[in-house]
Amino acid sequence: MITAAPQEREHYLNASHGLKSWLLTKDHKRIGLLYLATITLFFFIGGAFATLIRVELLTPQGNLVSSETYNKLFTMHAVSMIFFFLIPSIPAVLGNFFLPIMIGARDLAFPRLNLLSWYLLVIGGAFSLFAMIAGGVDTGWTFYTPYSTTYSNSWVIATALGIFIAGFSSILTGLNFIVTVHTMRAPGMTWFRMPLFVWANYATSLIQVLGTPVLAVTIVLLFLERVFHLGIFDPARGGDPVLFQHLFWFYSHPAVYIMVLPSMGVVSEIISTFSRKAIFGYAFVAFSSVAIAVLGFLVWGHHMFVSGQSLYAGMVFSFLSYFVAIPSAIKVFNWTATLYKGSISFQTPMLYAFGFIGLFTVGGLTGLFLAALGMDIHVTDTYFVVAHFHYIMVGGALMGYLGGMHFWWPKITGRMYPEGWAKLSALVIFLGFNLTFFPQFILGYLGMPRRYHVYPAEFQVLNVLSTAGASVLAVGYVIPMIYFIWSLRYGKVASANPWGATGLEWKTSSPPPVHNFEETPVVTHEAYDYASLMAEEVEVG
Amino acid sequence: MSDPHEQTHIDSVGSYVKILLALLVATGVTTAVARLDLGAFNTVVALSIASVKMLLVALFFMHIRHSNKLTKLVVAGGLLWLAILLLLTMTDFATRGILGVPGK
Amino acid sequence: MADHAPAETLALRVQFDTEAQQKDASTLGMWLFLITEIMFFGGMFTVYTVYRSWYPDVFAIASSSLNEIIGALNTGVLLLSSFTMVMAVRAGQLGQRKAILIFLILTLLFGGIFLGVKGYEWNQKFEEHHIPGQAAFHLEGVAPSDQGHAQLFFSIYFAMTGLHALHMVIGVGILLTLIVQARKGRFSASYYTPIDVTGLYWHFVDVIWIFLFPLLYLIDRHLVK
Amino acid sequence: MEKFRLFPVQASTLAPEVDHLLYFMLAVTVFFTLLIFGAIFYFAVKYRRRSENELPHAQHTGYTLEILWSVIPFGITMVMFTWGASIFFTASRPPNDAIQIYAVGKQWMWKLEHLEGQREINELHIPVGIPVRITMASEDVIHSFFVPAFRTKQDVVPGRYSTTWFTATKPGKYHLFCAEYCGTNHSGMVGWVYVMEPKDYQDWLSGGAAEGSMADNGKKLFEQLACNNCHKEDSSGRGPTLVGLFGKQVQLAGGGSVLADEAYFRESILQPQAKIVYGFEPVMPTFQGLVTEEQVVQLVEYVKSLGPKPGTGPVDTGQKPAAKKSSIAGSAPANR
Repeated sequence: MITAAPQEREHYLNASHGLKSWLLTKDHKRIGLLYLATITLFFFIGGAFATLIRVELLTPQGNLVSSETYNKLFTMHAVSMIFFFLIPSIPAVLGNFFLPIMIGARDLAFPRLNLLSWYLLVIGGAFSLFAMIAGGVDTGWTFYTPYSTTYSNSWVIATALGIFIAGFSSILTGLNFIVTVHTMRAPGMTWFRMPLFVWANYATSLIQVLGTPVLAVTIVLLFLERVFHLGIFDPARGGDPVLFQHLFWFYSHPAVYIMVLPSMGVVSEIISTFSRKAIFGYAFVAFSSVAIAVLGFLVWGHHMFVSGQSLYAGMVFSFLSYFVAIPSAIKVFNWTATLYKGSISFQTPMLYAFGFIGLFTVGGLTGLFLAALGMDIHVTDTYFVVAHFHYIMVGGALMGYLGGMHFWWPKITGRMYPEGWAKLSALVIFLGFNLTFFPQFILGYLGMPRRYHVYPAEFQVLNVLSTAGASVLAVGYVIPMIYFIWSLRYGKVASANPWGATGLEWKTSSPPPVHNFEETPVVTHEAYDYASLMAEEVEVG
Repeated sequence: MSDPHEQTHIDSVGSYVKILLALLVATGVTTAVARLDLGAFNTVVALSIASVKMLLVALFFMHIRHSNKLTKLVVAGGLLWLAILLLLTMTDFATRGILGVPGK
Repeated sequence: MADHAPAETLALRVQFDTEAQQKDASTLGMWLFLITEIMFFGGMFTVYTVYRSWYPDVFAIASSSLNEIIGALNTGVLLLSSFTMVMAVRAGQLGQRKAILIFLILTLLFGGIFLGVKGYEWNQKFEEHHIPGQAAFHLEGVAPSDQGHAQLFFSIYFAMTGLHALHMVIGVGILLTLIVQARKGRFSASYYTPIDVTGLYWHFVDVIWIFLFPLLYLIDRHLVK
Repeated sequence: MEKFRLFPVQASTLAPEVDHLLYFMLAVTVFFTLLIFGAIFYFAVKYRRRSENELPHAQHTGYTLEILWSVIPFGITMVMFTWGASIFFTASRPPNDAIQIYAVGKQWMWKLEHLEGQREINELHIPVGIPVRITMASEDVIHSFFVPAFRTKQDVVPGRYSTTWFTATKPGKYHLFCAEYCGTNHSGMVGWVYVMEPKDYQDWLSGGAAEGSMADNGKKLFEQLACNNCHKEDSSGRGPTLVGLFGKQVQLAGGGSVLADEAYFRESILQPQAKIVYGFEPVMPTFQGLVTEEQVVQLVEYVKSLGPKPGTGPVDTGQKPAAKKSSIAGSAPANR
């Protein structure tokens, strides 16, 4: 554009101004930022609940809050973190922002639908927040019947409705991504030239589209039973509470992969960029994402080994569960192999990627314990499970999210974050995380049940360790919050490609223009082709 | 990507009327057959007729027979996932109590 | 928005390069949405399968308390509405604006009749005290201790037909908007995607009913004289 | 406070088995964690970027490596599956000579009852070295019977019986937890399992103030509720005789048969029409809401005490009582 003023280039952030230009935007990048604001809010709400939980567990007597309050705390911690932070986190923020750019599109296929999904998340969040403020909900995020339908006196319906609505947000995001990937790729962007982040988000979207509706109908049935006494899971009428668990876990097990698959995509981008080398076995890593998405639907019964499902079903689900280990192992080994003979630099995103691989390895391997029937009898519903899924969801998903935020922050805002502080906080988070959750593996094997407000005194030492770790972790999360905001104004101005990365998002300016590219890019190279990238740079200067 | 020229297959009114008649007849047949005692085959017949009706609606009214491979794949995938939900849930319910111990 | 963006039309939104690309995207989007609907109803089909396999005798008696003739006729009405819907799509393909309007209105009409009949049937259930969760619930021919199982049948009946009807109501709402747009002459042979994808939705809701009818009204009713 | 420990006490025959599997899985976990951490660390240092313009050679030859690191982990996981499944199988099948104890979970306590009639709340006394089988019911929501020292856990689902069993190997006092979240005082639904020498256990049994054995109490209930009006000792009653019924296959009206176990007895008391014995009318009223789960287990125990006495009763000895009429509308086969 010749008309662009020389001092300030027009980009998506300054193209229009005012609240309305944000609340009615159809630009996927701005919607991504709206999501960022929303989920950050819920992250800190969920974090506040976590803090109270950990402080309460410092002493075994349960003398800070009442049992009723404690039960609400862990329920609302999970609801905020799972449905309003982790599930939307990477897809709705980073995916929204970068998926169209990475395939060379001007926007998602359905920009209005995209805005609608953000509004749905906000409305769903408002319902859940209302429930929290009005008095909270105490069913556990699993909403097991008949407790949730008949016995709980808390705000079950408002919370469930919030999750139901947020579920549609998730479905629409997934649908939008799938259609976009199928129909909007730039010329030359073949399936096997797509960045692995796009593959991972595509696989995630499949889960969102295929799984979330089952959660939705489960919530509807819960609603009908609680409000209209339809009694579909009511044992007094010959109904089966275990059937509720089947329907619930049909979604909620794959939901774990909604959280962690996009993180794996982020890690693939980071590992490749900072070792300046194509991901080892690109096709394997791409297909392993889809394989995880598919196999993830066949294993839900491993949450129910002692629930009263049949022994035969237990065997089937245990057997199938081990198949998920294969694509997960492939990813971890292939990332590691990518480092071999690479050119490795240690910027913050890479530190998060290393953290992810390490913690996901521990989380994944302890998952094998839980999939083993005889072992699961002992450790299910104990702190072993709590530790395991935090290693996957916080150690894995959240590490990937933070890594991605650092990786793409220059592109999103046009500013660099302060590298020194960022490295420090990455280290603090890694150490704090392990100190918080590693003791919980031991607690769990010793037999401390989860969701216990009052616990036997012999478990106190490990709980104190865990709480100490949590306070370190909390500091680790606050530091990035501060320096990210600081960098918006004072950060160094970022170049178009500060990391020397290959994706299309680095070929456009930072921050990108409204329609992402000045002209539609034509893709001529495979993904992660550093040789031709460097050749181009030499040509340019 | 599909080519815009091969996109619109316009079926004749006659073909739609035929499909409608077939659907109405099938509805009548399935209602009548429900009165006969065919043992376990009542369920089989009822569901088979329903499946045929579904196919007619999907292939003709929803134009799947003119659709691209991707659409067909999407539909097949949806049905496959429904089957996963039903079959794996039934592995539990069909095998309750196989050990002869209450609750196993 | 950016001033250099090309002028946007309904048939070609700014994010697309060609009209064909946009049509592909809309169609694929609708099909994916229908997949989510399959899974949504799938949850209820699962519930139905489990309980029917547990309590076949009670379910047979409960099934037979529904009037299958009304059910069959109503199925016919719905099939007719699918036919008029596909005719509206055909009129769209040919760009016959008047025919589009007429067939959309007919579809709306048949949809309305279906819902009316459904409402009548539900009302019958209320009069017969076949409402689960009510103290007065009683199903003739079922032992007192098995009334709970009969309640399960009617819970499933109301949940499934209720959610199906809700989808119909949403469909009726969409049809109304389409009719308003059709009156304004918004559609033509080059732009009728909204009619096309609404058609997909409408037929899908029809397909769900095609299964609900035998599952709820027909199976095993011969066992009960 | 007890001394700090990393592993829980082993106090049942199952505990060492689960722990051995744990050691194996720990070894695998430690090996792979070190392998990955080690490789990352080694590569990261060795191949650190030395100049801004260096360009590593990307190469990927064949799929040997991927196949290798798919197949080997899969092999290891199959060992885990088989091992875990075999323990699970043992843990699911109580031995026939096990002592029977009943448990009822309700918000928020465990009520336990021994055959001899001793009742306990949040305490369970059992003998060492003898298998104990616990049949469990819930009065309200889902609970879970969890004894970490025994490595056993079983959810107790309302509306049906659940079973767990163990053989304690070491006298002592062990935690009993409710492991499935059950409401406000979930963490207060805890108790102790006292494992005693068999002799001490016998003393304890005879020491308490039991008001008759479970079967005796069940018999009283049986008479109070007038069950004996129809279920007589011979086959003259309106209902089938219950003598010698336990453990038999019962022929059902409408075809098929069912094993007469605790779950069947419970169902027949609460939902008598669910399974009609071949040759009888569906005339029994339901006792749902009239009896608590605790009373049901007493009735069940009474019926069980009527013992298997082969050759009597309407059970599968081939002789059927004189046909009275088929029961469910037209679906039972004609009998003559």
